[in-house]
Amino acid sequence: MLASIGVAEIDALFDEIPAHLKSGSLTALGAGLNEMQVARLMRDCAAQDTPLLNFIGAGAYEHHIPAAVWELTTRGEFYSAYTPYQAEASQGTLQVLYEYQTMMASLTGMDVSNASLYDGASGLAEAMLMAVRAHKTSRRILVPATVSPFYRSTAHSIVKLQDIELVEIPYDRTTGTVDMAALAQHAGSDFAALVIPQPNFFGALEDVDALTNWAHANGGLAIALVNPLSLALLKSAGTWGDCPHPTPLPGGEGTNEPLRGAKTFGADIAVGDGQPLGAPLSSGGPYFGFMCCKQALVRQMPGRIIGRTVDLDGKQGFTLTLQAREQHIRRAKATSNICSNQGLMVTAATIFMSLLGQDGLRRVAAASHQNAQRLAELASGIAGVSVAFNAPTFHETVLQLPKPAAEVLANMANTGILGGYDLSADYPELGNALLVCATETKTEEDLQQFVAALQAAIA
Amino acid sequence: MLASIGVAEIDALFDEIPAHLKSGSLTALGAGLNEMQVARLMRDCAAQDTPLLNFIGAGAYEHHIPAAVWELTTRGEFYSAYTPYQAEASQGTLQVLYEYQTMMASLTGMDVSNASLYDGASGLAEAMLMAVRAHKTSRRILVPATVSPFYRSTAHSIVKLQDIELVEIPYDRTTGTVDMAALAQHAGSDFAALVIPQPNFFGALEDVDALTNWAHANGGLAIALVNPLSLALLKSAGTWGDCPHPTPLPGGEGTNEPLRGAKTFGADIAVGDGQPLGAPLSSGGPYFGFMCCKQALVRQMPGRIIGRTVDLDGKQGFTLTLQAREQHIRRAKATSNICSNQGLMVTAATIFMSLLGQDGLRRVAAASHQNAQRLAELASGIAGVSVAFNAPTFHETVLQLPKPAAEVLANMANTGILGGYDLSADYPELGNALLVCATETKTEEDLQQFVAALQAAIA
Amino acid sequence: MLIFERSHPSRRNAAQAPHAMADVKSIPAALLRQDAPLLPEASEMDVVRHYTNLSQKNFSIDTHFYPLGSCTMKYNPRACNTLAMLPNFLARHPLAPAHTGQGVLACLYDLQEILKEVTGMAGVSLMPMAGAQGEFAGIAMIQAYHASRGDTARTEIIVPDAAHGTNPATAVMCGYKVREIPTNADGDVDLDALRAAVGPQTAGLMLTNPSTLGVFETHIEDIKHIIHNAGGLLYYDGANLNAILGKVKPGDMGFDVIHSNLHKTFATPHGGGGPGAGAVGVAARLLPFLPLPVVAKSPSSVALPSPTGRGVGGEGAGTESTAEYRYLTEADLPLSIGHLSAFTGNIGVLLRAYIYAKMLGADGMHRVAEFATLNANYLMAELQKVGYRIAFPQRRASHEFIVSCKPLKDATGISAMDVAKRLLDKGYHPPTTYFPMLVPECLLIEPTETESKETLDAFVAAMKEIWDEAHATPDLVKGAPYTMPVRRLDDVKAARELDLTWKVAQA
Amino acid sequence: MLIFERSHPSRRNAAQAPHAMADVKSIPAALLRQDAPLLPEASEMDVVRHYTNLSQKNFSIDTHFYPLGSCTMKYNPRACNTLAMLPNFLARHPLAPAHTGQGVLACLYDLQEILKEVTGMAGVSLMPMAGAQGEFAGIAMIQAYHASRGDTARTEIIVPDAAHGTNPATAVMCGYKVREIPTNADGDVDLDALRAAVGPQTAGLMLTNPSTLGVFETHIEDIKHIIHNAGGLLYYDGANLNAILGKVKPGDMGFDVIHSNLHKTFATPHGGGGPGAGAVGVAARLLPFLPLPVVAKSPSSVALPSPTGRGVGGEGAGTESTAEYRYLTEADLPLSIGHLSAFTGNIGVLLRAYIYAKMLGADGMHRVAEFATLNANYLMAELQKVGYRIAFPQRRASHEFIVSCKPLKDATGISAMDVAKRLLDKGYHPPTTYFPMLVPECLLIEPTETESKETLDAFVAAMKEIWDEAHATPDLVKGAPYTMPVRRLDDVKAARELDLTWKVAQA
Ligand SMILES: Cc1ncc(COP(=O)(O)O)c(C=O)c1O
Ligand SMILES: Cc1ncc(COP(=O)(O)O)c(C=O)c1O
Repeated sequence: MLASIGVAEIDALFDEIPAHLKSGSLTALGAGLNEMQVARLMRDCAAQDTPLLNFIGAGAYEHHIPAAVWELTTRGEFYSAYTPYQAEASQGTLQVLYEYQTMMASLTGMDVSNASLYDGASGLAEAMLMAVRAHKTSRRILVPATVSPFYRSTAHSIVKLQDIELVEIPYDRTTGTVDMAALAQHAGSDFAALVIPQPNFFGALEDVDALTNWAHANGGLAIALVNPLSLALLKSAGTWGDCPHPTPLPGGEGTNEPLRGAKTFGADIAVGDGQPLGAPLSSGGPYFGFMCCKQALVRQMPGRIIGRTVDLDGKQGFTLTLQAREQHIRRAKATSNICSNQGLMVTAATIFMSLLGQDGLRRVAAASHQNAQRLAELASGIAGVSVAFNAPTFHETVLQLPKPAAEVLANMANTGILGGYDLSADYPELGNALLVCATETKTEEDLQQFVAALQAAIA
Repeated sequence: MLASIGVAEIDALFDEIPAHLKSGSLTALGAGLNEMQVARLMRDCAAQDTPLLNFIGAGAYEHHIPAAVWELTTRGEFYSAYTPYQAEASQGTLQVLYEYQTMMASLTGMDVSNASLYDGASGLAEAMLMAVRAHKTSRRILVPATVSPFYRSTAHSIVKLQDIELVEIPYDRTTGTVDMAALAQHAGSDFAALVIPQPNFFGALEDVDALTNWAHANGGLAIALVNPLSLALLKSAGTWGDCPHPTPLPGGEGTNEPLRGAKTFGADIAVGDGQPLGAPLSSGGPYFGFMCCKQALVRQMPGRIIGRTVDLDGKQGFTLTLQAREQHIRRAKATSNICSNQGLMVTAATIFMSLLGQDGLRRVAAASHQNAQRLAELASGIAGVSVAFNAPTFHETVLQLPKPAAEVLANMANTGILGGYDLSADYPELGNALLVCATETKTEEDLQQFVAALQAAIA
Repeated sequence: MLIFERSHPSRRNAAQAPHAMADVKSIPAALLRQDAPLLPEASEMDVVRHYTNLSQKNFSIDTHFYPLGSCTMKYNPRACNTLAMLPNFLARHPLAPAHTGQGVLACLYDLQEILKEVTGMAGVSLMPMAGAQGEFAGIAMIQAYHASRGDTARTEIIVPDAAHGTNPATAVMCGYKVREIPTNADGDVDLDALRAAVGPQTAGLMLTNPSTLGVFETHIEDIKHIIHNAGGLLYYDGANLNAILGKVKPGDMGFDVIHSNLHKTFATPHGGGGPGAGAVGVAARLLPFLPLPVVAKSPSSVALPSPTGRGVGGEGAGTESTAEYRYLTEADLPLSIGHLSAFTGNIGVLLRAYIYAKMLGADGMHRVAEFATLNANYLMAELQKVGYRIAFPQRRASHEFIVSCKPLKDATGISAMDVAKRLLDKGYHPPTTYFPMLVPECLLIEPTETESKETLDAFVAAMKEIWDEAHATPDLVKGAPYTMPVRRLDDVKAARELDLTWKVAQA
Repeated sequence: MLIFERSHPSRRNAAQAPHAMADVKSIPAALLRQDAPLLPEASEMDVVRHYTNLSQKNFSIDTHFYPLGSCTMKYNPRACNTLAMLPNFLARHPLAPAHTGQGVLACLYDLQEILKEVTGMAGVSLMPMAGAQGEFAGIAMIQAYHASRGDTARTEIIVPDAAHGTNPATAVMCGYKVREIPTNADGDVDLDALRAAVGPQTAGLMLTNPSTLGVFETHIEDIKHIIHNAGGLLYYDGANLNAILGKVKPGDMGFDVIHSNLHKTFATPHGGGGPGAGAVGVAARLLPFLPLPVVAKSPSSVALPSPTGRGVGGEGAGTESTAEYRYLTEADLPLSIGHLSAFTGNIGVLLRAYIYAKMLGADGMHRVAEFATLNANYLMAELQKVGYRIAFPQRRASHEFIVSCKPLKDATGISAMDVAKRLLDKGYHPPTTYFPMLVPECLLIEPTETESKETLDAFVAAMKEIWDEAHATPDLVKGAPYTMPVRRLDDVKAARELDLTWKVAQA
């Protein structure tokens, strides 16, 4: 090979690098391990991390993932393919994504979906940027304190550099949902969008109809921040509220066409984290962000979008479309800088949703809800423990404890239980408050074990 | 569907079953579990079986299995296909098997290979039956006591019903290999074959040349019982000995043709367990038996065989061949009743051997050998412990202990170590003897841990 | 292209072996190999690509409808594979003491209990590694039973002509002579012939019910009486229980011994040829002869002698067992026919079957029988409407049924094999062809319970197309397949000019 | 056929959900969904078959040579996937206390150290979830750095015209204006233009080196001086480090901040679009601004305040941490640009990269660079011999190089796209087409280090065939592909008549 190139040795191929810049050996790195050695290393690491019985939710949810999901997803043909730039050689991936878009649009009740963003929190930031682009006159976003603090801080990191202001809306201490009176004070003010979490960070269910109507009545967009699994049970974002949007939506074409199921109500953008749809907890990722919106906003949407079309012979096929929104075409004027997304997680989610189907997803959501209800009921039977808020919840709830949650959690951890998420740092005003979650994975015995451990921990 | 059949209800389809024979419910069975429930059940079961640091061999060997082996083997297209009866729809499986046959024939130094038998022990039984068929005049098989007792008892269970006699040949107490003098006493007696284990059950290396020559000189076939991984390093069965077979081999055609590399020396049949080639230990199975033989014996071979041929267009293709040997064609006159074999394990083995290659397999064998040598050296440094035999060994060796092995093992198990296999029940004459094995998976630290535990256990 | 042709001399896959070559000096040179074995020298990527691409050349359940009669190609839930391959299950050595394997032993014990209930037998051993070995175990137990009673004159096993080839082959492996008896026009055993065949030489009868003709043997009780009255035992080839799960138990029909192919009825996949598991169940009088080992639970109804420390299954003496589950050994069952494998059979397959059985539960078992039967009868009815000749139209189909292409062949020249090959082009794996041999030009069709009506209807449509092609353009059908990796293969050449291994010189 | 078309109303996959429907009465009806979402109603088998068959419609590294420039489609050892998916890694909740995750945290810490060494930077955060987010983190840090010094007049980021589209897009997302500078005939940055462009408004320069033109920027030190002298910082788009691993470190070239696509250089697979990981490394002056969380080891050189208990990474106060590894939070790095994800980025991807890096070791890193470079230069030489026009024949190729099909198009009418599509028929994934935009009719070719000479030669042969076809039978090439699941697709229709979701009515 060297002869064909016309050099005597491999080193010659690096002769354009200034000699004094060349590095020596990578001293901090050891010798390479063979697979057997690295397997042992990783197994030893994993063995240290035996999972405890988990009651933490707070944005990442433990659900049963059918075995077929990852057995299929890690097939080399999905796993080791690139972004489907060459459509003819990527019909597998492209069709999966088109199916995914269909499922997500339907779950959220929106017209269209993109093919994923990084995660829910960064997806929320993208939704804010999109809302600002669409709204045109305001750079303020109203963000309830019931939105996950992790999401708020991430969104802040991302949007602040474009001079977007996030205005916090307080919550009602009785219900654990948005304080409507406090929100009302922003009526008439200039804002691009209101973020509406459902369920919210406390697991409480917001009055999404009222919030959506309020946003629209006051000239802003409604950004729904939803748990996709909950949507098997809960009203879809596209059907929230009943107030027609005050002005024709910006964003170009489509607004006057009679769209299929064109909505004059409902959230304008729906985002969230797709993790509950087949992504293992994995210490935090990879998950994926999903984003759906109304047809009129599609050209404002960031991320990849797959369209169905026909080939030379008129045969159905799938391809990346509306690429002119993206950085590799539009560069500095793109809707976002996103390029790689979380494709494989979306493949997993598509297979997950296909395996569960409408009925299965609904049953999982309902069982999760019921378990959380039961947990709250059992826990509040303990003297000194009560449920913090009175709004209806979905699969997660806040408990008031007679002791600092951190202490209680440390105690419970010693008996093999992850008791929940300590709210004291994010919501100091709540005192000793613990966010607990129980999904369909928990048995009655598990719940009893939780309650016994909690009781012991506060004794 | 019922209407098309012309019945009113499913029950009607069972109306040919005498009513009084119909069962009621399956009371001993519980209700079905969903996947989540069964996953939890199985994870809980598996969690009970945390593996200890293993130094047992005795016929099942812990080797590193490259991740790609089972990721590929469990691809649905391999995993959920049937036996390749429809060749055109099974070229994947068939080519894998043809490649496997090539690799095994080459490893063993034989002309041909079948596509697997159940395991090594039942494979040995099949080899005995084959030898008896080929030899025609004798139903006696000479079986050294250095052959695994598990294999001897299994072979006995299987061949005894056809009135085949297994004659035990004792071993030399110094070398741990076949007692040649004792064997010599069978010279001139009528026997169909001599089984030659390499390495033998003690890990000791037999004088395979002498044994093969002896068998041939005395009119019997030589059945090589080999560890396939060891063959990367050790003389292949097809090259054992140098004495031409005394009479033209029976078995029909081919004996007079100038075969490619036709051998006038070497074992006639090579069998063994393929487990070291990519099968996990799995409490005992599934593994697979392999069988290779000389060309002249191919029509006596049991099990499936794949051949290469051409299609209508002259294109290369693969197909099951010599099916007239098999039960589904020849029925009562078949070479064996075997039908399903261990196909998937063979797929794994083929991928395993491809990934390691000639060099890799050799390195693994050599490292295993070296670790076992080192273990013996370290262990015999302990006062009261010695190596039982003086023959060279391959990756396994017998230690003499000052205490009953069972006691020592129980003690070692308490410190997380499986110290080896207690020989006292199978070879009571050896006293406190322990069979220990160390493969390439063991580090120096592991060996030291073994030695420390052994020292503590005999103290 | 073969993997050997992708090989490049002295290419190494360094990740898969120790980096340093260890010292083997302690092995005498005379015992060492001189030549290099013919193994590929390829990178991991080349190997992965090669076998990924090869896999795509297969039809399989995960990709195609596969109505292969007598093979029960039903869908295997993926969880069975994933959960059976949990790392701890894979890592355990077969000779590790029982207390380190209570999890896996509990599963095996429970599986024995499930199979006892489903088959109606008194005891089960899971050890046989496939159906044929299950048959061997069963017939060997019959032999041991007669022998234990000194009843040594029984030298014959009776086998109906419709039987699977493993039955007569097994009888011979167990030292018996085979006496074949005919089938009547309804697909049942010819009772007169059976009566004529039995005698003091009869060790037993091997029967498949529902038979390989796809019908339920209606005179099963007469058969039982004939055999038992002659002093013989009744063997049930339960390779396929799909059609009767929860409906009728072999034990209730009077069978003394049964094997069941867990890789069929219990959905462990066939893996391109295996591994399987052929668990055997026995009536009480055969309990002492079960193959080893059997899993026991303590306290147990079986009187357990103290562990022996011998080989497989023995808890090392000294670790006086407090384990709840353990293997029974020769010491427990001295009359056992013995071990059939070096260790403990195909444990991994058994785990898959267990997981599947747990997912089914009692209700699920009933559903399997009902849908397997419904699908078979529906497909039979629909194919009859297309024009295909059903072998036993007067009978219910069990899980499978037979189409005879004899009339089609007479009319058009298109054989069962032609139909089969043409189905490949339509994206379907063909049914079993030319088995059972007594129905000419037969296709044995088993849709299984996991297929939907939509798939069955699409298959019928494909069969209709072929029917039409057979009449309109028979040469098209005879030339099939056209769309597979290869066209029809020259089997005669394959057998005449044996090419069983690749040789370097050919490269 | 879409999965929705395989759906059958009210078919249920009972194994995948609770058997009983739970009570949801406590949720007010007004909050409940009335309509059923459009999700498939199919059996597990139908789903498995559907997606197995779909997967076979993809080209991928595991099946095909995939020389997609700038994408580094090299082989990902399967162990990386298998080991990263060990059950304990998958089961851990992101908010579980640090002491329950010492295994995974140790891996992440070690990966940070490895990347520091490889890039020559002072600190690393693994958090960005892809290259573009790594760029965002990098430019945000540059912004924070200037802001922390009160240097607020810097409003521009300079980007060469050859840059990847994410670079200008990122600069805009960080609130900057983009100033583009041209490339000279050798593929290097035009230094005069750069000198003219810098000024007090310059926040920094984003550079890819080796550039997307496949050449090493020889004047890197001049560039560094120009930017640093102007008070700007130097950003390194290290999406692809393959060509320089162990050869030259971005830190030594004077870069202040770098992102690296672990899903390219560190071989975590691309998964049909992601997920990736875009770790960022920084010089000492940017350490305080690293995105959160960063993994720390105690005792550590970084002064660690006591854990805060806040959100991600905090060990719950009360469990006073004795853990060796923990996440640094806002309390530790108050000037951080903050979190970029809800939790901790794409941990699973990071584990794959870590496993890969451990397998490579120091030697392996060198080998990557050498073989990636050797393969690219060899392929460049061979394609030039066929007749293809190399964009920068006077330069060494780095890990990739550019062919311009302009002369071919002028001679035959065959465009880069035609060549690409025709390659599909020959079994090769085409190179990147029409990027970088400044070379007309370009093919950006990156063979990667994991391909063998045999594969490169076969690819050259295919390119030669296409060359000949372009001259002899150009229409054949223009009509390609012919052998794929679809022929060329109508992209214009796709964008004009948006069809982004399937609707029931179409069924
Ligand atoms: C009726 C019948 N009996 C026995 C067998 C043999 O089973 P196995 O292939 O598992 O040995 C089969 C399977 O082919 C069968 O269908
Ligand atoms: C040079 C370069 N920079 C940046 C990126 C963006 O990386 P990512 O797709 O991970 O966001 C890419 C990948 O396409 C690239 O090749």
